Amino acid sequence: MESGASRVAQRGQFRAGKWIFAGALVVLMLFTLFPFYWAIVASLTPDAALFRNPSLWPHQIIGDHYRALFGDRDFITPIRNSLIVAGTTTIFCLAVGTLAAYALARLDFKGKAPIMAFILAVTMFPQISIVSPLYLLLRSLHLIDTYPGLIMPYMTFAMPLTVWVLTGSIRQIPRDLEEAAHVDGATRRQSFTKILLPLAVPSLATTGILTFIYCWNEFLFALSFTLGPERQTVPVAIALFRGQYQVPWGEILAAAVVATAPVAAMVLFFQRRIVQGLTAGAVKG
Amino acid sequence: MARIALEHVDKTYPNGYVAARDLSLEAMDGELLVLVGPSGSGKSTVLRLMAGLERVSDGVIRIGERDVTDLPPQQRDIAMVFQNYALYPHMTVRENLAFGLNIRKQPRALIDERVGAVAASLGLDALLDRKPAQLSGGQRQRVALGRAIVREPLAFLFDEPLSNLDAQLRVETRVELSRLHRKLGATMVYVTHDQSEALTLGDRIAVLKEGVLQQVATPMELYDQPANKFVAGFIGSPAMNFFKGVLTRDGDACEFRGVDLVTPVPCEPTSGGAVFLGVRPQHLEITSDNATGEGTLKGEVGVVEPMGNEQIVYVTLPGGERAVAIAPVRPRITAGERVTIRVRPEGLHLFDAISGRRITRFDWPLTPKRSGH
Amino acid sequence: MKKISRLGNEARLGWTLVAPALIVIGLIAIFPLGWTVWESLHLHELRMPWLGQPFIGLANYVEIANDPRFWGALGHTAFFTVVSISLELLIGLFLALAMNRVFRGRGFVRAAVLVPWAIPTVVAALLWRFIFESEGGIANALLVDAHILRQPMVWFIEAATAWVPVILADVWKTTPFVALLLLAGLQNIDLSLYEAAAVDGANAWWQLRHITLPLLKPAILVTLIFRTLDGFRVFDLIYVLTGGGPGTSTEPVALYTFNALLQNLRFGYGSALSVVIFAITFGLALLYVRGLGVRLGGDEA
Amino acid sequence: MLPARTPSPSFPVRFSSLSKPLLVLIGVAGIFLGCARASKSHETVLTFSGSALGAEGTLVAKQLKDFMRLNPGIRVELQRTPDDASQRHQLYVQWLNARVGNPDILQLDVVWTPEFAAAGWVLPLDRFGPASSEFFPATIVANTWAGRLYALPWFADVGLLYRRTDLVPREPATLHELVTDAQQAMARPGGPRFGIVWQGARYEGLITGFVEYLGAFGGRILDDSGRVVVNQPAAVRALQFMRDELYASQIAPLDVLTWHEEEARFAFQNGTSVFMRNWPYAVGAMSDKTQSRVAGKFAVSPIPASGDPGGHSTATLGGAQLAINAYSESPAAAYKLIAYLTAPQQMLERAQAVGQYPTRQSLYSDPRLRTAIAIPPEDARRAIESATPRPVTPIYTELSEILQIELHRALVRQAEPQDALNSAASRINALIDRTGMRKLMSAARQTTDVPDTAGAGAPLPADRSQ
Repeated sequence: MESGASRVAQRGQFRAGKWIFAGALVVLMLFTLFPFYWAIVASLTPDAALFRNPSLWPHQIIGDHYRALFGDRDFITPIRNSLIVAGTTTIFCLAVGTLAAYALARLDFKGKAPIMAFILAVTMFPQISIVSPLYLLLRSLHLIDTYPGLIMPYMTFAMPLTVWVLTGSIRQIPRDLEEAAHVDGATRRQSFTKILLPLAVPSLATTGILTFIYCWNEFLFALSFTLGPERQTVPVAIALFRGQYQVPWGEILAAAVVATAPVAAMVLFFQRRIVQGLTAGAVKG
Repeated sequence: MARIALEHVDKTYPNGYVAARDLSLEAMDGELLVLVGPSGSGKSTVLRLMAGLERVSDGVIRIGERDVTDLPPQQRDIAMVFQNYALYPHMTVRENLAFGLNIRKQPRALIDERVGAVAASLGLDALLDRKPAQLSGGQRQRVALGRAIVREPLAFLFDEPLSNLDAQLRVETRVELSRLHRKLGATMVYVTHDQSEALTLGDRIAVLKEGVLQQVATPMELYDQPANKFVAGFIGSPAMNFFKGVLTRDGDACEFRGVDLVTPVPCEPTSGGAVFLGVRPQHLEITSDNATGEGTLKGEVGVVEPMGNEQIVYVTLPGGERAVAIAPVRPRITAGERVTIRVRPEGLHLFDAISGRRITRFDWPLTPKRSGH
Repeated sequence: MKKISRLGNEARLGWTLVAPALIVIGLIAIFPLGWTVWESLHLHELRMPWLGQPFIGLANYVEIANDPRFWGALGHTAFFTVVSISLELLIGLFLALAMNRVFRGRGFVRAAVLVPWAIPTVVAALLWRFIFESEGGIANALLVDAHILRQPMVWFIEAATAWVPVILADVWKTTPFVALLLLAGLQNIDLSLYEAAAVDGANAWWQLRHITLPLLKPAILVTLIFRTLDGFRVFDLIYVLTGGGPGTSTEPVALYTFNALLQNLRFGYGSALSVVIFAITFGLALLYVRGLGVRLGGDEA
Repeated sequence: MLPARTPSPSFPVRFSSLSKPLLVLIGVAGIFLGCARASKSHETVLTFSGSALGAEGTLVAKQLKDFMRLNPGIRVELQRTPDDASQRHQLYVQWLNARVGNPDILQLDVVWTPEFAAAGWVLPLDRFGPASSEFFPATIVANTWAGRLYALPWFADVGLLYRRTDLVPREPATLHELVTDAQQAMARPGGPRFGIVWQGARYEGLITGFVEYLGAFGGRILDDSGRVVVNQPAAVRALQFMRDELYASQIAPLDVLTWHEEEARFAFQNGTSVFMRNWPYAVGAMSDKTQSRVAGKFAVSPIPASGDPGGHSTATLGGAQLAINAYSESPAAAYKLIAYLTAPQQMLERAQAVGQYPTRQSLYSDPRLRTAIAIPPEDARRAIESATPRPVTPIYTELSEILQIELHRALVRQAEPQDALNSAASRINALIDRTGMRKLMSAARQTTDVPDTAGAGAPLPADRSQ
């Protein structure tokens, strides 16, 4: 990653435009970070001040919105729901997806290419196209507004995503390690469990993070297949804060900050891995 | 220890690429057989077929007397050293060494003993608790070797094990391998693209080209009696010179006539027609006298590579062809100099221009025990 | 590279391992798709049990063809897709070029741009909605302070101004993803090309035009595919930001379909809309793959 | 808060068709579902669903407890449902479509009753002999479909005109007067920025406001025979008037086109508006001096008529109704609970606890009500009596969606009022055709003993839902 490309480019002729470049980058960074800053500031500002005279600097800081969020709003419930749904989906997809990815990356059989094409095609699926039958299906199974009723639909995008990304990253693990294990006497199962799996742990983690983020952020299915606060996920809960009468911006922003914090932390922490995971499967020049 | 034999083995990939064609080859018990060939010759595939990492399309593979054609690698009881060592990065050296024994559920004590012994013999004692990432290239190489040895397999397979080492280490390891082979008396099959490595290491050498075995022979035999033009050109460095020409017969005397060269050659009953005359650089003598006549060539020196104890001289012939000769350090030859080259009669090889097959045989009576097609 | 297993049962093992994933995908993605098509041929109004569920052939599709709200929604979707993707590609390319260089704080930039991508779209939409609120919105305050606006404006009651926060939010959220895909493409470019060009005296612009962009074309096209398909699926963002308003002038097809399905519970008609969206998406994907000759990675087997 | 219970009644059934891995998955996830309801066999268990937040939640819990004490054989469980009306609606439709017997008692918005009744999802209450005559007639009309009563009104909501008494001492007699009053107040030095604020976002609230203007100009959405008349001149004048408030007289800020109830309240209570159209709930919040700058400086009155001939003062009716799930296993016990909750004592208690207006006429002469609700009971009574339901039709939700869009288009000046209403009319007609509504409604009229209520012209209820 730390390629010398940069050095070349830098040494090269960009010098003249260097300041323009830096300026543009700073503007972009401001553009990127400002909404977060503003959300944090606003979530700590009393409602009354918020609507009278918006100011970039916080004048009076209160924690009321956060207290209300976890008190009256019971924001813990959607967080718990999101964790359960996203967590279960991720774990299940990893379990099933690892097997599939192993087969697609390592085994040689007819139909592999069509399967990969099929999986890629499914990732391009418009979710809305299957909302109606999923709804009817879940309803007939009495799964509307239940955890399985969300986990199942989540598979539609999480499973192809997992398989696709994992296949890409398993392909990058040198094959001769498993071959060496075979020659050393390991069966396929042993080479899988003792060699490939330990080596694939970082890839699994990356894929897991990606899948989790996608599930955590999912909205359409969660909106369509949950009905009440008991099973709503974080995005749905936030979107529907706009209650009977009011738009409680303070609480909405507090919720936004709370919902953003874990993914932001994950992203900052695993930035490099996420980038690799995102681009590994996606682009091959 | 056991022999490894391929009997009429074919290997064709689904995309149509043929890696082995009707290949019969045997590494005899205790022998170090080197498979050599340019890239794409199928030599690595042959090794992987032996290991069981690839399946044959047709034919039979035996290890010892056992037919292993359909056995997966883990049931063949052979060991393999990979080009980039394939050390398990998540395991320590000790665990790497013990892996094969653990898999076979050997008793703890036995494992410890054997790992200890092998580590000692390869000088790995101090490194046992390191991970592969903490080792130098040479150390990794030795761990890979140790991992093969520790299992006491029926045979060893080496897939270009020295190609990732620097020149000096490569020579040292080569010697080490030779010593190891003698000590273990094990059957070894060794793949390399480097003919000099092949010549120095192999009891016998098998030359492959495009999936077809060209010749199997001892190093000397291969060098002196290459079975065809390909082998002749591949073995030996710098490579053999070839001159295109016609072989004519005049009674008992035969004569080669090329563009610039006319020289008498020993006759063969069947010989005649278009041929290549092959001469190793060692057998071209550079003189600055103006000798003419049979066995001489005129040319202009292009490049001279001084090698210390000798010099390699690239000569451009009038027809634009080039010849390479090895000359003693003295006298100094300089680029642009016009020279005469003399062909030494004892170093002549003749190959059929169409089939490339060797068509002359010289006085020394070496008959290949086995040879390719 | 091929691999062996015993007696050719590698194929069986392969299918066995892939089967669970395929079954899951098939059962919850493909089978429902078929069901959608079936539903779309029926009159099925969940709210009106008295109508029954008669088979009505293509009547729903005829209704779509004559439904100005659908055509409007299609237009909005196309508009949104084209505008936002153009901006994202431009800014994304800049960011990718930037992140491909060495400068102090590069790690920070990379992490920072990734955060918008990772947060829920709903949250992004709410942040921008809040910024553009007419009362108390910071955008109005800043624009008035900078004398760009004479007085605070109500962004969400005119189609033209309502698009501003929508597009901004999408650009804000998705450009990082675009930049990452392009960055991956950039890093595949052999550096010696630049070195050679630099030695030959080519300036930065020339390098960009004649080396970077041509070699980046595959990555750009792949990005284009992903983003176009995303654009046609846009839902969360607009649902939260404008709800499709004012009137229905920012309503995309997915939102219209959602309304038909889950607000009005018109399953027949909504399913027909779903099928149409699917067909359009699929057609676009095919068009890209065939017409532009894009090769998607991963099928090296 | 309240005991959570999964709304999915019987989850692990009918799986034979699913694949094994899916089963495993569902099984794993099913663990999270938990909590099967264990009911003791000798008691009847009822599930009550309704608003359960804040003070209202406390009150409901108390009243249910009281009920159980009085009826030892019945246990009532409270099921939380979404606050958002359209969400709650969707939830109910899903349950009822699936013929789920829980919850036994449904809290319906006033506009849902015909839909649920026509679909056969709620039980007619006539067999229990409800005392319909004790309730305000409008609230009964709104809950009647095909001549039968399907729900009992629990509490009433009406649209009110809030006025700054310090700026406009006398309530305006007509809408034109209102405009003048507003302009004069705005013109004063330091006067408020806005003349009037209302709910103009594209949601149900827009319809409730429109219905009031419509009545004020003598227009209707559907006439008595169920014909669409929303594009007739009176309606166009009403819509034009709303638009003029924004662009001509400019007494209403454009912001209202994105506003719901609370934004309007914030504006009014911050002192930035002379008038406000809102529900009674706002009285309480705005009387709090610590939050409100207008505490003690405002009054409410019915929304005035336009002053044009044929127009009359109109308030949109809203509020909650209680109905019995048609699939309930214990309808009799359920009715008992409904009767209890809508009894005078409980209504009064409700008024005292959360300030919601009783639907029983007699309570308005009860002195205790005077201290319970924020405005004089006579005023409240006057407003409720002038209240009209929104169209009483099973297709109300979709009708409303069409109107919301077209009204909003006219108000943001994407379309002229006449064109927007023509478009609305033709789409509503198409809707009526598509849904076989004409047949259904004429059948409904034939069986109606009270003639011509089903069509519901001007009047129609609102609830404060979105």
